[in-house]
Amino acid sequence: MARVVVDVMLKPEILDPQGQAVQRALPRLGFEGIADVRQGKRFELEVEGPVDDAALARIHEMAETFLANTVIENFTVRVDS
Amino acid sequence: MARVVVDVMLKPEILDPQGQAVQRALPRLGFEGIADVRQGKRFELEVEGPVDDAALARIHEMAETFLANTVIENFTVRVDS
Amino acid sequence: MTLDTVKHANETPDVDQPWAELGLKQDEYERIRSILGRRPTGAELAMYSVMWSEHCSYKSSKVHLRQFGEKAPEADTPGGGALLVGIGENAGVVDVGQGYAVTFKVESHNHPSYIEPYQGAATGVGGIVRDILAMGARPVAVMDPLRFGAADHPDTKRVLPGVVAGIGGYGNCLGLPNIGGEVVFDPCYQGNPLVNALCVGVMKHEDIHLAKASGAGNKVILYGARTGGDGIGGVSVLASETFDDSKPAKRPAVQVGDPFQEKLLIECTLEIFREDLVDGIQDLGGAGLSCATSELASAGSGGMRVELDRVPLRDATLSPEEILMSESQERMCAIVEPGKVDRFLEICEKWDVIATVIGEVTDGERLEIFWHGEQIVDVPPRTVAHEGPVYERPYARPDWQDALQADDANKLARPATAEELREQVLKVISSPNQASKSWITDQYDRFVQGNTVLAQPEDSGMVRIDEDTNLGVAVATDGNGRYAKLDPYTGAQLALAESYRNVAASGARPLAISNCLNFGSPEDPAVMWQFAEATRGLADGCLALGTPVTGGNVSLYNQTGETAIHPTPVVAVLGVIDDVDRRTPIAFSDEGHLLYLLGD
Amino acid sequence: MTARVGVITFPGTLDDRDTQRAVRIAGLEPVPLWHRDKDLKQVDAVVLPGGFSYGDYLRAGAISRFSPVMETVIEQARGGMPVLGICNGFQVLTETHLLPGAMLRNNHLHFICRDQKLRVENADTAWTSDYEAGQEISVPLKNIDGRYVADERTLDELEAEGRVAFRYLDGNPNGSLRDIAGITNAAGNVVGLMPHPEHAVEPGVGTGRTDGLGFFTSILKRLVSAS
Ligand SMILES: Nc1ncnc2c1ncn2[C@@H]1O[C@H](COP(=O)(O)OP(=O)(O)O)[C@@H](O)[C@H]1O
Repeated sequence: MARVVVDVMLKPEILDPQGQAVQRALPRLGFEGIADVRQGKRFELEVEGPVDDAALARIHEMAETFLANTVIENFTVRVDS
Repeated sequence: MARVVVDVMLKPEILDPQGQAVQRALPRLGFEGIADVRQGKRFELEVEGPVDDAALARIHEMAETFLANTVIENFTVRVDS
Repeated sequence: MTLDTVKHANETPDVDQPWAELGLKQDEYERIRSILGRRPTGAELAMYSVMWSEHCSYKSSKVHLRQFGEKAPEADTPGGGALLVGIGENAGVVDVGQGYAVTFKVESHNHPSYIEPYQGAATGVGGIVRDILAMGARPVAVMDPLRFGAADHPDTKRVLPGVVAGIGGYGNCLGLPNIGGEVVFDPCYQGNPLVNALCVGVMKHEDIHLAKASGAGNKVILYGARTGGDGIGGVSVLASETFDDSKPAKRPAVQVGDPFQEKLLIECTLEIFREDLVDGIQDLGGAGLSCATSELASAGSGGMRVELDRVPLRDATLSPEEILMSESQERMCAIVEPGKVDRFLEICEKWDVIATVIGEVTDGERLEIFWHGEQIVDVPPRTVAHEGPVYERPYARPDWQDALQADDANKLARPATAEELREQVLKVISSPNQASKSWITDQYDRFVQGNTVLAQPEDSGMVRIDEDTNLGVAVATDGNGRYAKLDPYTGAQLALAESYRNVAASGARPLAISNCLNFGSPEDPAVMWQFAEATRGLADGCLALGTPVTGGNVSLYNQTGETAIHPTPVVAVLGVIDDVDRRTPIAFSDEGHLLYLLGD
Repeated sequence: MTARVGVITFPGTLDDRDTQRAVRIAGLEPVPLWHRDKDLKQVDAVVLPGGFSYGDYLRAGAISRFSPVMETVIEQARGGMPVLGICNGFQVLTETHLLPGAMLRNNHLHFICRDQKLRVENADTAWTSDYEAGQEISVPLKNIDGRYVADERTLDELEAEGRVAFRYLDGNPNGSLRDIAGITNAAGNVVGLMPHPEHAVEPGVGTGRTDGLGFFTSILKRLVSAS
């Protein structure tokens, strides 16, 4: 079975309170030099059958309508190799 | 500035109700053929300075002690190109 | 791009300005020009446009809302005598005895909650909580009167869970018990759900704070979250325009709430109050800095000078106009004497809250805003904040009203057989409007703070406000859009009476009311008539009951295309109880007790 | 001498004042502790209260676990000082590995608030000695990340050593493995649970029950008899 990964991240202009909280904590833990942190979601989909263009198009649609909230999020779809 | 991505996923043996809820909803939305869905976290770190082996080692440590809870989660670190 | 300074505006009087896109009418734009004696700068235009929007200026509703003041109960009535701060401030304040004062208010976040249910509802809670906090009070409880489309409509499945998760996600994270609310399903709310949120706060009389900037030399401190591109223009576009299917959906950047930041803001602000470090304070909500600076300056004495480039940003590319209009959440603005600034900043540092001195109170009369040393705003603050346009919108009883009223329940066929009767009873009790609301209320923390005396499924929510004396307050919210559509005057009174009874039935003495008036477009004379009638009914009802209106919120343009929602005035009644141990819950407590029916 | 119980406030802690109240009602002296201070002000025991410290961002308890105060708490807990973690406090304790396992999102994915029935499985810990083993109590449960998980070996070990301190009754509210509501370390001084005993200490508010008071009277007795 093939695996397709959909990464969903908040749009750059949207506040990411989680990422900010993580970034602010890093220096306290002794990790310097990280200028910014954004936290998003990663979906791993196990696809039955071939992952051809048609399948990817469907997954793209799925990401657009369901996995991501395109009012505030962007997403990318890729085959995991 | 370079971007490093840390992906954190629940270990395979840990129940992932979020992934399951997504997977169960798909057929209702007209998406067939997805055998399994796992949902995890994706961190995008903007790193100041060079992303050399030393920097990656530090980020690895950061993931191990902080970004992931290795009791329940696995993680991967990679440079985003 | 050149900076549109005041000087530049003087030199280029004939530049075309996007007043229409910003929601201003031609005559409103002309009025701005005549106030200023020149064309406004881009920044000034931004400020006027958001502040003169329906949402911020109440331009259509103001003439009707005046009745709440004019018909306010006399000082010798229980409620009239209890009023410490009335309409016009962030929220009204009532005296509940023992040196305590209570502030409460309902607000709407209808349109944002339809676009992005989770964040829309969450930031609705955040906004009303900051209003209460700005009065000097510790927020102690929230409530959420909600209205959705048909329970089985697919879009309700998108909107309702998101709204509930957003209210819970934000309120639970702030540690505010949710002590009640409403859930009503009706197809009229399908494209326009109503998400109203109420917050109650408690303080001592001497802790009451007002939104005003006085005392030349006092510093203006902006504290809380950094400013980003959230909801720019959202206030005018989202709250003042109708959703129209034919136009492409307008989706300005949605505001995202950070309840963690808000919790820090609450604790930090309360500590600042405890040390008596602020002179005036205002939360940043709709219209962001435009609103906070102009309202503070307008309500105080003297003027204000702001260095806008000092505002901490999340997005360095924001223009000064955008910074003025941004609706980034979790921010407050305080006026602080110079000698107290250091301590103020220290407390903010303690709570990890960013705080920046962005300006000071001047002995002039103008609100002046600078961007890297160049002046981009020079306005009389009252003209922005308090002397906006006022409309006497035409209103007329709709021609369908008579037919609607005549079509009453007496015309319906009566059940003729036991079977029919059974069917009808089942239909009534299986209606989503009668069903248990526990799927929703179980997602809200009702125990946090350890003072909750009554919450769901009780008639009113009740919290203890003094652990030693057992003093408490009760709040209920009610509204009935179907009834208000049949008769807006009586419908508003019905909502008032129901809410009043719910408070009284729990053992508390009703003292004051707040309301959220959810209506369609004020440009429709039929809607305007509903609004006029409902406010008149409510004002008359409050006078009769001796309970003053302490404040509230008007939400207009609730409609899909041409179709308005049912007129939905939601009324919240606040009561006081001297000893919460003497509350009356709804459940039967012992066998053998008798049932009485009161009233006819 | 009155026994002093420290109550830590992290940024985003919600139940610190409630916990102080519960401590006071039980006859102990509550001492507020601040996350940035390593100093525990010579308290005899510490409670990590509920809430959403750091907004539950990253993972519940994950950021608080690294605060200065926790350095001292971890050290002293290992030395035998009684520590109780309630809800978010329990999450912090698992993140520090003072207690095994981890807390995950409820299996139904919703926040849940209800009066929860529990069985006290272990009445020999510092915080449960005023109960009897097998006693059933009801205290409020309110969380979204309340699902206790650990690997099978750890779970078997917990069971074998009697370290499952509380178990959910009348339905598992969140998918916690083996209905675990709370656990203790081997020494019995560190206890964590998801439900909120501090919200069940007064008859007039909340659920009206006082089943949670036993946690605080247990520690009172322990501290007074030790002194
Ligand atoms: N959205 C809500 N949020 C919080 N509490 C709610 C909400 N909706 C209903 N409730 C509470 O649930 C209980 C039952 O509500 P409801 O069935 O509408 O009763 P009633 O018809 O007596 O108002 C009341 O205590 C009410 O305050």
